[in-house]
Amino acid sequence: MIFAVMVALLVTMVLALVRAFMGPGLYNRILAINTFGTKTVLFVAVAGFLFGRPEFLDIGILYALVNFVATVAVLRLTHLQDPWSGTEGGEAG
Amino acid sequence: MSVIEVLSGVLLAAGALALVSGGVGLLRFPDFYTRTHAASVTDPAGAGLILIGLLLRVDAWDTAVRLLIILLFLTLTSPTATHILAHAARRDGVPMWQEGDRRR
Amino acid sequence: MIASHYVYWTFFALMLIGLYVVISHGNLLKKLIGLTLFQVGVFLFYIGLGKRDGGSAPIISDGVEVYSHPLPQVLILTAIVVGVATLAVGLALAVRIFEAYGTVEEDEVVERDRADLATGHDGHQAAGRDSGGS
Amino acid sequence: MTGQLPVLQVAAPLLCAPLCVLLRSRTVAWLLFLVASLASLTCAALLAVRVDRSGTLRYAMGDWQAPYGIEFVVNGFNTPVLLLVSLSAVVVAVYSRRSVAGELAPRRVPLLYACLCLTLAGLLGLAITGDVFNAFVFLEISSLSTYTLIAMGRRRQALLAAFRYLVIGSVGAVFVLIGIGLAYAVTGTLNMGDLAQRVTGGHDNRSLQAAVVLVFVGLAVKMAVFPLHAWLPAAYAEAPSAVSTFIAATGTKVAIYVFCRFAFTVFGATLVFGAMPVGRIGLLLAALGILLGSAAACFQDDLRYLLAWSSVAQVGYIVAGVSLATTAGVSAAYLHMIMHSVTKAALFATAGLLLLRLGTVRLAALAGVGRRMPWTFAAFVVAGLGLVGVPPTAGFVSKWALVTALVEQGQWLVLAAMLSGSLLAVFYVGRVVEVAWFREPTADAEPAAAPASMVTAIWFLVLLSVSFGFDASLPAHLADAAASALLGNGGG
Amino acid sequence: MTAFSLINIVLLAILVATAVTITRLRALYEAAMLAALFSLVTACLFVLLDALDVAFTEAAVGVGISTVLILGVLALTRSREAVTQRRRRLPGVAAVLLVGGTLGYASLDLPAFGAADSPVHSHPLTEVYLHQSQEAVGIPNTVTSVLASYRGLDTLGELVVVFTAGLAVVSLLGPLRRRRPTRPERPRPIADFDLADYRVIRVVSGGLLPFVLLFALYVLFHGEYGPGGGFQAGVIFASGFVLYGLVFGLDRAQRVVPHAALWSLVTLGLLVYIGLGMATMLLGGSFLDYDVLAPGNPATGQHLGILVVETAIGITVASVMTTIFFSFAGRGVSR
Repeated sequence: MIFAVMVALLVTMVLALVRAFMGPGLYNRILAINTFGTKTVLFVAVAGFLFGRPEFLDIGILYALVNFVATVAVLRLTHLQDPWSGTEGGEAG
Repeated sequence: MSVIEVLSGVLLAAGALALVSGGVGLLRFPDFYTRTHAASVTDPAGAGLILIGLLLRVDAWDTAVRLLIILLFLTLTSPTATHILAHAARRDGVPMWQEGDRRR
Repeated sequence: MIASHYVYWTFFALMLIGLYVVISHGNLLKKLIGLTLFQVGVFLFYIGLGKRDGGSAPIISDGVEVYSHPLPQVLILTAIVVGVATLAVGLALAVRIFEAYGTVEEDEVVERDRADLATGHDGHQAAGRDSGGS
Repeated sequence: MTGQLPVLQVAAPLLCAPLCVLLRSRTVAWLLFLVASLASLTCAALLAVRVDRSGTLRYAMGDWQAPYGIEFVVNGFNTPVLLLVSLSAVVVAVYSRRSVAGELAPRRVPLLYACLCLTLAGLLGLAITGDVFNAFVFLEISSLSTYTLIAMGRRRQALLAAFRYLVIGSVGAVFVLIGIGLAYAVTGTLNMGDLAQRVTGGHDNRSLQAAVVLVFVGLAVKMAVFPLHAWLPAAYAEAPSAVSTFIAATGTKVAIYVFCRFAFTVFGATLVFGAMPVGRIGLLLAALGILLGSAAACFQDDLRYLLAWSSVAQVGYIVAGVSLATTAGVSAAYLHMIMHSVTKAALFATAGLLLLRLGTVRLAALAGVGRRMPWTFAAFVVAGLGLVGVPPTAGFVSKWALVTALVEQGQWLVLAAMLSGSLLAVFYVGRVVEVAWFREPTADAEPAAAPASMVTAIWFLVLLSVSFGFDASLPAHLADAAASALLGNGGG
Repeated sequence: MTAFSLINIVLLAILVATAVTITRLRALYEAAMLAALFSLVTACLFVLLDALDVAFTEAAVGVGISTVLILGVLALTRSREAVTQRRRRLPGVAAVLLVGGTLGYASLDLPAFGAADSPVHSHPLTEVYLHQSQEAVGIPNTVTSVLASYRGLDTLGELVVVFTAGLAVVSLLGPLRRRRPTRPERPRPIADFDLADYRVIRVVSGGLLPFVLLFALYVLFHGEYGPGGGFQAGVIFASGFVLYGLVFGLDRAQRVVPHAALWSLVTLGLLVYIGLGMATMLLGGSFLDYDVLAPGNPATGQHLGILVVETAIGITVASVMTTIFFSFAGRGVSR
């Protein structure tokens, strides 16, 4: 059962990855990457159970944290309009 | 097979389903806002189901606590992130899909 | 051969992708991103060396018999730190280069220096920019 | 406490670096750097004496015996390097007091001294360690602080020079890391002595051969061997004067030592120079480097770039000696390493003094300088003669040793390259002398006064170089001991 | 095919695909974000390869710190890459072919992946680090005991590298300067979009922050029993401050931790580490020999030494990372 969950996770990761590659634009990518981050948190949790050592879930907590920090940072730091091209940071990228 | 195990299996299966459907939604929905919807609904739901499913299989209390913390963390941060994301996208003028538009 | 070495080959491929970016791309920030990829490939290679089939994290616990090797992990912990330190210094330099030249493309920077040389300008940094020190 | 000398050698400058930052006073920071370098010099001298008397010294960090822990090894092969690095640091400490004050904003001065301490600690650690991964860590400490020091140069070109050096240097370091990883994969150990034992007999192991290639390519970047020298000229020429004096005297030299250490005592000469053509490739690259570096030096119109390109050529001389893999060759290489280090430090220091007094060192602006500041320029001429290799100077002694070693092996082509390199050196040094002594002064503004401390440091180096020219017994003894330690028992 | 190799192959494929996409993207914001994703996947792979401590660090550093720094620099500079010129490609291709050839050649004699009889696993080091360390050092996480005790000098070197980076960034970018009252307020880079205006994120981040700091402390002191340790704790601590700075603005973050105090902390950690080495020397041992800290009871001494070392690392890393972040962010404000 746990292995099936792992497969589902990997499939979802790949789907999110395709969205992250395709874009279009910044926001679709941020969304995909944020989703991907949640999946990695679950990945760590599920992998712990799958390989029989579930006691090291601290990593999952950390992933959840840095994922949030990274999303906040992306939003805070990319909202700046590019002084040269004027199109960056919007849908045009 | 005990009741707990069955319950855990059901929760895990439901969670896995939620995840995959969220992933498909993320890929197939036509514009940014609908994709946000797909992600924001299935992310915490799938994560919650899976984590609770795992929780039922744990016998050590400290592992259980960690699972709960992860769950708490995700339920707090995931919607927040989606919220500010959508907010920022709207301010930035990311276009919204209308019936008949090409997918973007 | 394939079954036992595909992991290493993938790590090598990652290194090469990073190396290509470092050498061929002219954008200073892209170069740094490439350097990171290059380093990550090496990190994975080391960790791969320490992995044992059916092994488990080298945190000793009752009932676990087979452990992966802790030494490569220790080395890579150090190397990751070195990597991020290099990245931080490189980024700081890129910011200063941007402030001094108005671009982070290597070719444009070189171009501007050449123009300076033609006009006899010495390239002294304006006093206001020189804002280091603690 | 004498048993602790090997670690004090590195710990002293390491301890002074944070103190420089913490105390924030320019004078205190300078004093700390001076104290750190004097302490290192004392340690190095005591270690050299002890090694000379009783052979190899080993120091196990944390009392974990090698190969389980990290060990420091002091032997004939690294005492010359330790002495060279710490002596250069002392001279630079004397030189830097006024030099730095003239070039940097006051608030950055303590940071510069902290970085100098770190560079010193990194180079000493690199020279003394007996563990391959620890060598990588020290390599990165010295490199990272060097990048920072170069970026402190007063022109904006310094930034790009530092950035390029950072990228190339990091790629080189990662190569070294991959090589170490491959060697680790086939031996399972990181201790140099243990590694040496485990690689014997494994000469046709392809992973090991690749490890040799990658480690040496990575080190070649740090040594600035042709064709991986591209970072060097701008890095040396754009750094603050005190910094370029220090790194010109030590940076590439320590990398060359590490190369020797890996080649002779880790991988072993039979693998590196027997089974693999490293020696032949080294000679070829050395010859090309000598010719190209010298030729490029002839076309520079900035004194510091000229000197930096000449450094590329001089690295070729040393590499040629090492690539012979004979006792005579390695000994000559060590000797040239010492002599060139002293000579080039004197030259860069003089260029720094000229820069301070004139505000520029473009050749055109140096017209008539020899007549206006005879003492400063006399130092340049004497050191320049050493660079060319004119008989009563240090450069002659070491070049003669190199020539003998080459003739012994019948390497006539490399010999030809070396002689033409020296002829080109006559030309580029002569060009500077011609401009400075035989042209009419153009600027009429009076040059700034020469600070006594800087002049002292320069003349100390110049006189040291001349005295080595008359009596080279001390450096020759050190070099011979190094060569026999490297080629003799393995020692690592 | 085992579960392990299936997961392994999928993750490797994701990594390669991401790396290729990063090289092709000319929009650097996007490239930086994909680099963060790359880092996350790498960290997952580290988990799979049993390197939990490394996964911890890679996630904290690669996603938490590197991404924030790269994005910060992108916000200051230009975000789009020029087209790579054709003449630049050749050296890259040549280098890739040469290095790739060497690596491929090397792989022919590499021991099989995961083999139990490879030189790495059969060397006596394995026995010493995995089993004898249980008596000599006495902590379950062997990575921590090797890191802090057997190879304590490497770790000191690593801390020095971090310190050097802090020094370099401050010397290049300077600390955040106080705004001069005479100068009119310049527009800040995020002029009309202050995340602090968003109540939700403010509340969530504010509520999260104490937990983040608590978590950092837990990671610091739990490093002997599970993944974690001084470096990881330091980075988590720093990312807490980064989050605070991002959400509530730099000025408030600077008021919480003034620059002078940060610098003192930076040097404090390093001095404690070197001082500990000196102390063990004065007590008659060699450098970083923790046995002498508790005469007659080496395991206690080792515990004590490792705890001091980890704390020192945590202090320096946290303060250096925070300083670096403030330096980059401050550049944006003062420009």
